Amino acid sequence: MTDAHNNPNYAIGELMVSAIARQMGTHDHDWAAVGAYSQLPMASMKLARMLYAPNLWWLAGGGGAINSTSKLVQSTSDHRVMRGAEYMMNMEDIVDIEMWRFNRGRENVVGVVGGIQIDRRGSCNMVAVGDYENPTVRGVGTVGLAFGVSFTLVYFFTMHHNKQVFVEEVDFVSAAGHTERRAEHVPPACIGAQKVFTPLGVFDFAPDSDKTKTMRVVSLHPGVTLEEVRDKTGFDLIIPDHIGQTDEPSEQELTLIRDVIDPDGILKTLRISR
Amino acid sequence: MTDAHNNPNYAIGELMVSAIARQMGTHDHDWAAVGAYSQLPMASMKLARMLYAPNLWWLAGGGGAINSTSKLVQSTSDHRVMRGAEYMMNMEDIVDIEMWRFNRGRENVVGVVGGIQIDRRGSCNMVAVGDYENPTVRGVGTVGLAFGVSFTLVYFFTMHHNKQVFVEEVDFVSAAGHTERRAEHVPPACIGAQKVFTPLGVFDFAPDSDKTKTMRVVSLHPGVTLEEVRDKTGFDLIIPDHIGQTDEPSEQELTLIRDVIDPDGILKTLRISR
Amino acid sequence: MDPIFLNGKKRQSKLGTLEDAAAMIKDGTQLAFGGLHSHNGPMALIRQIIRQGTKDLHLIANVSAGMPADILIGAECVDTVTVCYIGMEHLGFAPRFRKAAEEKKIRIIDGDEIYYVLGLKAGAVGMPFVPYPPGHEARDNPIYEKTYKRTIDPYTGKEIIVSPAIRPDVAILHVPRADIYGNVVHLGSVVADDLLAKASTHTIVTCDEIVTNDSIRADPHRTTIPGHYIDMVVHVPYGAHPLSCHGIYNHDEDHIKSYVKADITTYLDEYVYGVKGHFEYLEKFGIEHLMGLREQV
Amino acid sequence: MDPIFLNGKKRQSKLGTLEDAAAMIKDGTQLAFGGLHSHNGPMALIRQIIRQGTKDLHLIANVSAGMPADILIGAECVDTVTVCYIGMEHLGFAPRFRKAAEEKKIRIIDGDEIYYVLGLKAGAVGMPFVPYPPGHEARDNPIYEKTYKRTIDPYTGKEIIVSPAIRPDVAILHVPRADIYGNVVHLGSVVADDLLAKASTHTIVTCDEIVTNDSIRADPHRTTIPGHYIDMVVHVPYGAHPLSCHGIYNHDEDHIKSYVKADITTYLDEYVYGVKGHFEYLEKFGIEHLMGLREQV
Repeated sequence: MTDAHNNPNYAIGELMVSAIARQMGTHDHDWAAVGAYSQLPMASMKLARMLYAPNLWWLAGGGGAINSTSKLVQSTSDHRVMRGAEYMMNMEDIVDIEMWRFNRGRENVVGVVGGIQIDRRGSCNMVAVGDYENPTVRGVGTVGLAFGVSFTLVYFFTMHHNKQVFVEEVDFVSAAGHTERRAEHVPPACIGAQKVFTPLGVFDFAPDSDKTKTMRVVSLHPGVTLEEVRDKTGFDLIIPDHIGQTDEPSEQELTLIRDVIDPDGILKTLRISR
Repeated sequence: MTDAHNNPNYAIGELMVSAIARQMGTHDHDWAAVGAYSQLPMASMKLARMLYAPNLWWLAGGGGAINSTSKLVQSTSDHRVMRGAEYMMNMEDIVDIEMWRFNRGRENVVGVVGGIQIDRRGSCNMVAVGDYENPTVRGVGTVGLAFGVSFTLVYFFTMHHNKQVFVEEVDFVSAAGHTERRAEHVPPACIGAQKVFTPLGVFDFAPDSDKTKTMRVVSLHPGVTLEEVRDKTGFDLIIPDHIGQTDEPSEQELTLIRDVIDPDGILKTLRISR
Repeated sequence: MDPIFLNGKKRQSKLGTLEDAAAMIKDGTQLAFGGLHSHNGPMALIRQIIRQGTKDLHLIANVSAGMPADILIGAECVDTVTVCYIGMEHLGFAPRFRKAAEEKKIRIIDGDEIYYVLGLKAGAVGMPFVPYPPGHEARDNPIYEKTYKRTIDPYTGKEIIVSPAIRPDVAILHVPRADIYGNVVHLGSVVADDLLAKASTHTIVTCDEIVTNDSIRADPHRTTIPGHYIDMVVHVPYGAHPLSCHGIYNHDEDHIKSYVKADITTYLDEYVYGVKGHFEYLEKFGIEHLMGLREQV
Repeated sequence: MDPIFLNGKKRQSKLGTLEDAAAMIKDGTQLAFGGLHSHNGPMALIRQIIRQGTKDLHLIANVSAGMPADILIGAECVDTVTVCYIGMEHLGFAPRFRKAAEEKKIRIIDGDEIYYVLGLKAGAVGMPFVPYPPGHEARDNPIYEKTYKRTIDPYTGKEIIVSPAIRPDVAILHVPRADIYGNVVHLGSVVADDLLAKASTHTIVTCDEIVTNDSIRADPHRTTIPGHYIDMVVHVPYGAHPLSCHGIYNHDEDHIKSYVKADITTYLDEYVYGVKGHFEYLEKFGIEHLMGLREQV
């Protein structure tokens, strides 16, 4: 078994891009949004449109470019991202989608976003670690994460997998996971957190009561053990009978990533850690 | 005394354009909106910018052109109006101004609009003559006249001056004049109906109580008598001690109107009647 | 410039026919249409909607509606109409709307530009209603029209007027240009076409010209509606006639005048029921006449 | 193409200097700024605001604010900040914001993109507040942040969340192009710059390039903000540096990295207080470096 983190054939970021792109293959004809600091999902969207979901519509964050075909740059709001885009959204356009697409019932609206703190229920915190009035870490703010109660599905990706990121319960709910509060208030057409892509594996959410769900292991990346995942996660994951191994990126995927999507090699510079 | 309606030197429409343009001279640096079916005020705006108010910003109706420099056409929403414009508003842009500019306190926001029925207090009706549920005439609808409670000032122009247009009290208040209801509800920064330009003369509104105003004669067009105005108005006008004669259009104004603003002679085809 | 599509997958065209589009509009549909006055109305599609015998529409007339609303009402397709303005601009009243209203054959919701535009904005963004600033109590729409309500502004404690969010079932637009994926380029006024696409569950565009996706990507700032809002694109040259298509041809003022004066049954027999499709309709006018409308002197 | 102005009257230019512009921002002003992340921030004007010693600002940070918010907080100009996001994107936390927040030296209003964008929309159009659809009860912003309120949706009878209209005293924007009358052309992202101009009592634009009014009139569809919203235009080449000006130059990532790591007092002494004006600031970087930022490979 190869260790994705030390594999001579591909970088861990390339494996994650492949995994997210294949997931996007289930969203042909859907609409997906990527936030800032999102080189991994940006590359995934480009790869998905080439191979798995040619009818996917996607937004590169606050910069507003729809269906960008530019090469990868650091920032989703860099003006180079607008090259070859089909439309430039302003913030009103973005919030129009952020707020109520769950009511339209035509296509799924999907977010692929990072999180500073993610808990067992898939709630996400961007505001404060510790007491809200006296935080030990003041976070950046809730940004666009309100879409957690309006988008059809939310996928998380993280650049690190440790107990600082994956906590029992977030201190501030920027995006609502599969909590009782969600069950009480959020329209069911808005399904919420669907999967989490980390440097160690892929996870989803399974019911642990009538109204709530807990994060569950789906597959581990090559070379990763279940023990390591448990050690680095701040809560008890649901462990299913069968745990797969995340598929490695194909030659075709790697060629497209390196030659077309990311010729400057930005993915290889990302500080992704276990 | 010449009769403007039979004056060999200019058409009555040209006189009205001149009068409205000179009025706009008091609105340099202000913002003015013109509705549909508005050839007279469109020509006036163009003339005003050349002669009296070079810093006036104006909107040609729902078509959205700001500061158009095209020649006069029939419709404010004709695409030919966008030639030489500085910006193209969509309806959201227009309603943004329509609804609350009275709160900004920077410049006056002015509407120059027609009316199917206008009453002594300057209320205007575009919806229904007679009982609302069983109208004798169903009008076109309130359109943008809600700005009567948000714009700083409203100027009316009419193509006819008769008792069908000028009534004691409108049957439906599309735009609120100087009524007790206005005094009770509308912020004072929104002053409301300011003047009325008709084929017979120019009128303003003078207080007739603590809270209300009534239409008052300012000037009569050349050849028009006070008796004729009274006969053709469905309520008692306030008659001041001094009534002026509306200034005739100057040679410079007529040259600009005929050679630059309206080379196709649309103003001369308007069916303006006393 | 669109990426290479591999694995045998292809991006799918949204092209359809006028018949396909009209079939999306069922009896009872809440139907909105774009443009304003004699400009940019989806007239060819409206004629097809009449031709297929659609009934009981709740028509959400555009901000200044003329012939599109009048002909649908005249053809007895309409049960309810949300009105800002229905008239013929400098050509006077819209005769079939006026008649149907005075004879109480249609139900009227008396809105205005705020009711319509901010209602659509609320519909687009998911706000449940539109709260009004003080002042609108002084006019009659919020008094007579029963879909306005009242609630409390919790920042002042005062009662305020509100109007409902508007979420049409289907919006139909005629635009100058679109690509086969639904990306739209207006050459003249956008009016509320962009907002209609956002607020409506389904949106159909008919267009005068189909352009390449490359031309869209060459200047994304000129795209006025992104294709993800568009369900179907129908290529219909002169699809707005006798209205204008901004940037391509002027409105046919003489024909609109003759429509206003015509007996509506005779008019529909000749121009709607009496022709099999859009090009047969255009043949009634001839190429010289239609090309003449492009003169923008 | 602008009409001939006769009678000796002339259309007045709105051009001013950075000093004129900064003087419009008094102590205690509710100040909003445009752009997002490391893009299109009015940095030269912000440096002048710091240089003039402005205090007690209520900063309404843009939808994803980085250095513009961080440096104003670091220079102790800010009393209160409305936050969607303040951070340095892939470069981590915004250190002076984080420190001031953790030490409780600033008051924070914890909004998000909806609170900010629809708050500005309400401010622009005069709606007294923003009504929310169901669902937002499940997250914490409307619980912890006390400027959210509740009211009744009269169409359902149910209690809903609302947030306030936002009406900044002054908005400051850096844009690629403007004419002397304030008409703005963005070459890249508009973000919420257009909305800020509508919602704010006063708006100042700094721009990299002054263009002729003729070029504005040649293509009015490309105008992104009409000049009637703009109080003053300041011509400031590289006025966004070290941020990007979309369509003209990239952000100066190395300098922004060094800003994040720097001692803030030393940084301000060198780049703000230690230079007399904007061109002296630019001289610190040199022409070769600045021209290099224009490379858009």
